[in-house]
Amino acid sequence: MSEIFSVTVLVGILASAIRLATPYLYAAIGESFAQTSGVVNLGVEGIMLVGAFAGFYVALFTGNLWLGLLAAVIAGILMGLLMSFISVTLRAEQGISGIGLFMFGLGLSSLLFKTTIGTVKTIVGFPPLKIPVLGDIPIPLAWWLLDKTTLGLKTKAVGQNPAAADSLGVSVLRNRYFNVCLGAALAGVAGASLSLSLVNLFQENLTAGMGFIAVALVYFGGWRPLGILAGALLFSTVNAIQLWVQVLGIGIPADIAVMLPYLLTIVALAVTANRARQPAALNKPFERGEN
Amino acid sequence: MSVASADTLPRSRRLSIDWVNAAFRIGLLLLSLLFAFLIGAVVLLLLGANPLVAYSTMFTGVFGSVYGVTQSLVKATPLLLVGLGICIAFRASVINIGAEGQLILGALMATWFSLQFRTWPSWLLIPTTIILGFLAGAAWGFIPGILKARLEVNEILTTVMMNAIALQLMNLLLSGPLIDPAGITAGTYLAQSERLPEAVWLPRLVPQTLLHSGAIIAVLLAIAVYIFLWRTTIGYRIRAVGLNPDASRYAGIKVPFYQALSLTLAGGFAGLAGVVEVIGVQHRLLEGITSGYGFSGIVTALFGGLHPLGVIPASWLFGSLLVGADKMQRAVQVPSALVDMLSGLIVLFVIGSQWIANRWSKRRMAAAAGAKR
Amino acid sequence: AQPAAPAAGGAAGKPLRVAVVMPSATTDMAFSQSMFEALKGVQKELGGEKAMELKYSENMFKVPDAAAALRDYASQGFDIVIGHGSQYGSSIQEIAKDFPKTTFAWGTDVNTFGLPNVYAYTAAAEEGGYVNGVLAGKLSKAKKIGVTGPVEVGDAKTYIDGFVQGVESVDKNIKVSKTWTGSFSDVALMTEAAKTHIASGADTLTGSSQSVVGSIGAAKDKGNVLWFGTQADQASLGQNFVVASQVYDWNGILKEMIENRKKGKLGGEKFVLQLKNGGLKISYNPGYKLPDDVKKAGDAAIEGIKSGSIKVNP
Amino acid sequence: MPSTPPSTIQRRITSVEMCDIVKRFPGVLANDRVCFDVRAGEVHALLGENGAGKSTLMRQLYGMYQPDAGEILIDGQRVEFHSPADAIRSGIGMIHQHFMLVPTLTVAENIALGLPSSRGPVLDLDKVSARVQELSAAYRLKVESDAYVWQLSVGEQQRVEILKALYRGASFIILDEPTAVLTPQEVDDLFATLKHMVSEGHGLVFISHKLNEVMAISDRVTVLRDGCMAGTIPGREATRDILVSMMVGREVKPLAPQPLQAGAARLKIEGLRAQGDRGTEALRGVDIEVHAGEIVGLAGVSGNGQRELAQCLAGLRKVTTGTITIDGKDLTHTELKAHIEAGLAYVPEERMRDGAIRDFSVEENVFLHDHAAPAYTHAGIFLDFRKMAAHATDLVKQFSVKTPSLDTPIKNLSGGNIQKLILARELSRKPKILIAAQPTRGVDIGASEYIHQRLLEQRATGTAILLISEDLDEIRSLSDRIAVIYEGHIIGIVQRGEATVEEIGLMMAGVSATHG
Ligand SMILES: Nc1ncnc2c1ncn2[C@@H]1O[C@H](COP(=O)(O)OP(=O)(O)OP(=O)(O)O)[C@@H](O)[C@H]1O
Ligand SMILES: Nc1ncnc2c1ncn2[C@@H]1O[C@H](COP(=O)(O)OP(=O)(O)OP(=O)(O)O)[C@@H](O)[C@H]1O
Ligand SMILES: [Mg+2]
Ligand SMILES: [Mg+2]
Repeated sequence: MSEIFSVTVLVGILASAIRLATPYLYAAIGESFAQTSGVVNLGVEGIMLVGAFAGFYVALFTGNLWLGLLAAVIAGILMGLLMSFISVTLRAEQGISGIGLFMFGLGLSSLLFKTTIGTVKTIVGFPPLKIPVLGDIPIPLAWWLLDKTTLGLKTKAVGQNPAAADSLGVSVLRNRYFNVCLGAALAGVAGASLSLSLVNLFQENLTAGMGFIAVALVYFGGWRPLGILAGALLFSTVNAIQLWVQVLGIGIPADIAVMLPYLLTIVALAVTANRARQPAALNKPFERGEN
Repeated sequence: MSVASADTLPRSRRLSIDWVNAAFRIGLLLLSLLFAFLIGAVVLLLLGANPLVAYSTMFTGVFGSVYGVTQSLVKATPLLLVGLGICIAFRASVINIGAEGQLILGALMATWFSLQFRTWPSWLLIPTTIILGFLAGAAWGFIPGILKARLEVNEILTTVMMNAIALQLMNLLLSGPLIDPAGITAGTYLAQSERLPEAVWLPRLVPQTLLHSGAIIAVLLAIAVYIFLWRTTIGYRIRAVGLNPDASRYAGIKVPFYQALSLTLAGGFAGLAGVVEVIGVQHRLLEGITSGYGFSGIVTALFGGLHPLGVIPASWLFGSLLVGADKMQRAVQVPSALVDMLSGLIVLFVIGSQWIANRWSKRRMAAAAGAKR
Repeated sequence: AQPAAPAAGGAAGKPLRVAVVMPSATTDMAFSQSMFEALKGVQKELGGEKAMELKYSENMFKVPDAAAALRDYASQGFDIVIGHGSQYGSSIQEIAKDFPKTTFAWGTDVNTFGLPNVYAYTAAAEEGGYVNGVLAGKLSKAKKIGVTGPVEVGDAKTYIDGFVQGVESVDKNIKVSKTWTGSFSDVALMTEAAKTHIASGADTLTGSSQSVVGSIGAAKDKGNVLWFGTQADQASLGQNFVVASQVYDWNGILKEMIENRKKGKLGGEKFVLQLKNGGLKISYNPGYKLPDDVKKAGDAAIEGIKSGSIKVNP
Repeated sequence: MPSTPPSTIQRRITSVEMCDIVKRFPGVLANDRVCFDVRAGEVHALLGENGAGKSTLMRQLYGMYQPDAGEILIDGQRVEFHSPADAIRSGIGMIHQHFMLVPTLTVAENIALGLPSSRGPVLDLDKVSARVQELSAAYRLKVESDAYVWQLSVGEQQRVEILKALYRGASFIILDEPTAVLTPQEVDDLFATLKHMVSEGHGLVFISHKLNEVMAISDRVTVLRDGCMAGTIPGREATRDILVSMMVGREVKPLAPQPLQAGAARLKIEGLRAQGDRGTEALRGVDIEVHAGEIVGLAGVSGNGQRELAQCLAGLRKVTTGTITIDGKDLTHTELKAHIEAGLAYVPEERMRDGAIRDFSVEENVFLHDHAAPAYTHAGIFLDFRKMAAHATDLVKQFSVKTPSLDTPIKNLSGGNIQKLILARELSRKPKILIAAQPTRGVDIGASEYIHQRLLEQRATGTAILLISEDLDEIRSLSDRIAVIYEGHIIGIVQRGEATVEEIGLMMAGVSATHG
């Protein structure tokens, strides 16, 4: 048991946690933008898959990782446009649009993978910690965007009281399009962080549910970048610890160890009692004169 | 606006159907399906398959045989059950993403219990198993419910996490306590339980098909949920809480209690879906038992307008779509991913078209208002 | 259902019609892919599409859908219908009764339900696991070996149990630690599990399921870590560090079924892929220079298992 | 008047005309060929009963809705506004009936929302605050620009709304019922500001249900009735009777309350203390008694503890110390349910938020409390629709609630009718004690009169009524005794007719009265 407190292990846990957190972090920060503007996008998983595939495909055939990353961003934005069109322009129920988007993304990425690459191939990806992780990444940027810019102000207003924003001439539609697409672009990056850095390959359903966890982490983080960072790190640190617990053979059944990150995330939220209120207009399509 | 005359305040609870509106809506629905299928046709052509063959087998696959029809009902059953739970939760303004996990719990309970009490006669074993499965799912829904009620922990977070926990719980039980002893003897260690005693199998409705009496139970429950939500005091409170928690609180309704209750009930219905999958279709617990019904059930509920009676046709439609799409895949041998993609597109287009329909009927009413003066 | 029009008549009259239903994708680098490729191989041997029609349904992890597919193929008049997933057993048992003239095969399991038209097949994954274990035990300098798997069931379990026995036969002091990720598809977590083993000092890894491609990637990143594969030949994923793979070769049993059917025997038999009957093969990676003495130990283990002098418990 | 401030007008408009405007909503013709015009330097009042179409007309001028027919001319030029952005650009501002503020943002952020920043994409809130300070000094609109909007009283929120329009350089400003939520003092302040704006060349549209205000400030008055024009008259010709007959088409009699026949004390509040939402102490020792058959008016500037007091009485807020007794029964620490059972009824201040469920039908809203009562259920489980419908029809008839049907969602009713229905619901429960908070806020004159009548009738049956209102006229005409609340305690209680408006106004500002 004491083995777990050795330096190797602690360093290992830290490195693992940061690696594991990366996709969650990008996806959840992206989702928090969409949600701050009032749109729940449950399709993050689908966007991540399409992003992961697009990034991998381009990187594989051009040999250029940066082009791959760009492709992932573009693919993400295209998916974001689809989501915005359905849920913002056509004001469809957001939960269902998101699940539709997830199914579409899952199908599209698998279909393209089958018809273009066809089998598991690997590439040499970004070194895991070189892909901008903690320093020059989304957290400070997201914080700055939300709290220091006119765009962030509009976004918060549109998510809290779209009628008020609208009455001041802010285009609710445009703002939501922008934030959903920004979120989707980040989900694309999250997908690419898997296929271009962490696992360096693409496979059907590569994300295996990460997109949904990312959405949950937004609630954990109370729509604040730092809260999301805390949530993603907590989740992935516990995950890293449970892997070490298994490797070191500390007698906990594997299935229980695997449950721990999920369990502790719930417990942490219950205990720390983060009572952040969700954006008041979350999941409410806006129509002038209706609200 | 006219003042209603004193003793004849009109009541429209009597069913009055606006046929033009209905026709427009159905037309729009078909149009959006057509649109999705057109995109599918392009993809099929790109894959070198004949879209006409594909779609005609899709259609005949569902409607051309008893087997196709029953198969879509088999798929509709768990969708309907999950959808009913989702209806209750959404009516209380609670978002339940946790049907997958709740379904697993129902299935686990049904498996454990019916194996444990395999000697019981059918008339006793089946109802007890169903009730216990419901309770197990309900317990899984109760946890996020009580966390929301007592500690204001967001239910989306908890239900997503509880899905993962339920899955691991099933893994744990299937690799140990519930594993099929035959698999151990044979050295295969398959992730499945022993076959359940025949006493617990739900009777089949049509021989040589998988259609089982769970389908009837589900439809009856849909009617019961409708009555529950619109005709009982508890249902009234659930809807009040969902529409305006503040006013409900001012009226003395315990808002957290009803939110927790609705999540618990939602869990129970998802648990039932797990039960019928186990005792109606599989006759044993297998990994992958949820078949993603926990998610497609949400879509089904929303397609059904979050109305228990609406979910009946919605689940049948959705079930047919899934069966037809598989059939198509077999006929033209395209990757199954195409089916996922197509279903996603259909969901997106159908849900997107609803707003157009709503706006159209509003315009029509407004125009009618103008004509009245 | 309408029976599909039979393919244009070949030289030998009607072609043999075979359909397979698989739980994962035909490109999973593991269980489904091994069967699909074997079927295509047999098709080629028999003379291409004119001699054998092959239809497949993949990603059928939902059992009711698989059941529908199996029944559909049977009612379309396919000669051999394969349910390539242990979860399809109940469905096969029911459907086979309704189509007594059709040959059904399913696996991995050993139960034919006493039906004359059902074959069952399984793989003694522990045998190849043992051989891989012997090789790994000899090659691990750090005397630390890491195993990554999805869930401790099925051939993921039996392979790894065999592997551990193989390692122990070489040196009881070698530490084999196992991690289970709880998911067949979570590549990222599998990768991280492998990285954790490496960080804890392991220099040799193995694992099972379609998500081990992540573990292989982790080994590749590290550079001096060895990998042992199972189910399919994974040499293509690592030219210089994949030592050997246990390969499931369904070819033999498929051909045997076809032969039997020609002779009028529709089923009622179980097949086990073993080293002895050639169903399991240890495929050494030519790109990895295996020291002679190690190879000898491996071959000795193979021979021992074949002859029965080495007993591996699943 | 302060020294002439720099004019805020960016684009001068001399006239705005709306011609033959038609606007339809599902089931409603909200504006039927309405003509309306405003000139620079005048206050044009818009009057009409609830649902007459005032807000709808103005929202079209502000680009929120597009007219179905008719046109809008600015300085004689035809314009088409597709969104408020277009209207703002043309120099039109609007202060909405329901405030359009984002509670989670600060005052400065609310004001800066949607405006370009001097620093490009980056906010420059300091500059905004500075300019807000200038404006608030010039127009005597005191606000703190760093405060969050949720921390502000309604009066302060109103000032933020006006500042928002001024900050944008609006030349024409529409004020949709700006005084509904203000105290007399605040109304005076607002009028001073408005007069100053007019003198600067602003054109103002003023909507109100309070006729004396309309007569006090308007240069012209236009009256709408049921979506149609009832006419436009010069402000100086407007009298109460003329306006009322234009609006309602009948006479509305002032009230004549019967003398008091008060019985025993029904509601006793002693030394009540409670926390407010922001964690500060909102009630600091409140003592009031309300007797059977008596109306006690609780006057006070909003934010002095009225809301918290009402919530404590209703059992919706925790009491720190002190006692609440109803008919001798201690209900200090019991839950809402016990209060309801003890015979307490409550008309909440925020009727749409706390008093009704927008998407429930009229009938369903009637049964918010009593849906489980044996009289309306089978076995206490199943709702008995026949009895429910009978009761709801009864109430709708008795209180002349205008509704197309019992199944109409309540959100489709006008504010006055919603309020009548809520009052009907509460009174039908035969309460021993009624707490009515702002019962006629935003309600038109006809409906107000009706509601007042009902309250007096209820009093005559022996109910103890605590009337919480910021409308001093209402308080003075209905109450047997008037209690004034200031900073969480009762600063004085006076008998009807014992104190002038000015004296009560002083007490509301915290100056203790000599009366007892
Ligand atoms: N602070 C900012 N940072 C980055 N991009 C911005 C920023 N502000 C605006 N943009 C760009 O402007 C585009 C429009 O977004 P925005 O919400 O500002 O709408 P807008 O054109 O200003 O319309 P409106 O003022 O009516 O809301 C976005 O796509 C975005 O690229
Ligand atoms: N968005 C809308 N959809 C449908 N009907 C509406 C809408 N807005 C207003 N109405 C209806 O139009 C009519 C006019 O409403 P409006 O709000 O203009 O009245 P008002 O004169 O401002 O009343 P009040 O004095 O209560 O504010 C009412 O019958 C109202 O129910
Ligand atoms: Mg109005
Ligand atoms: Mg702008």
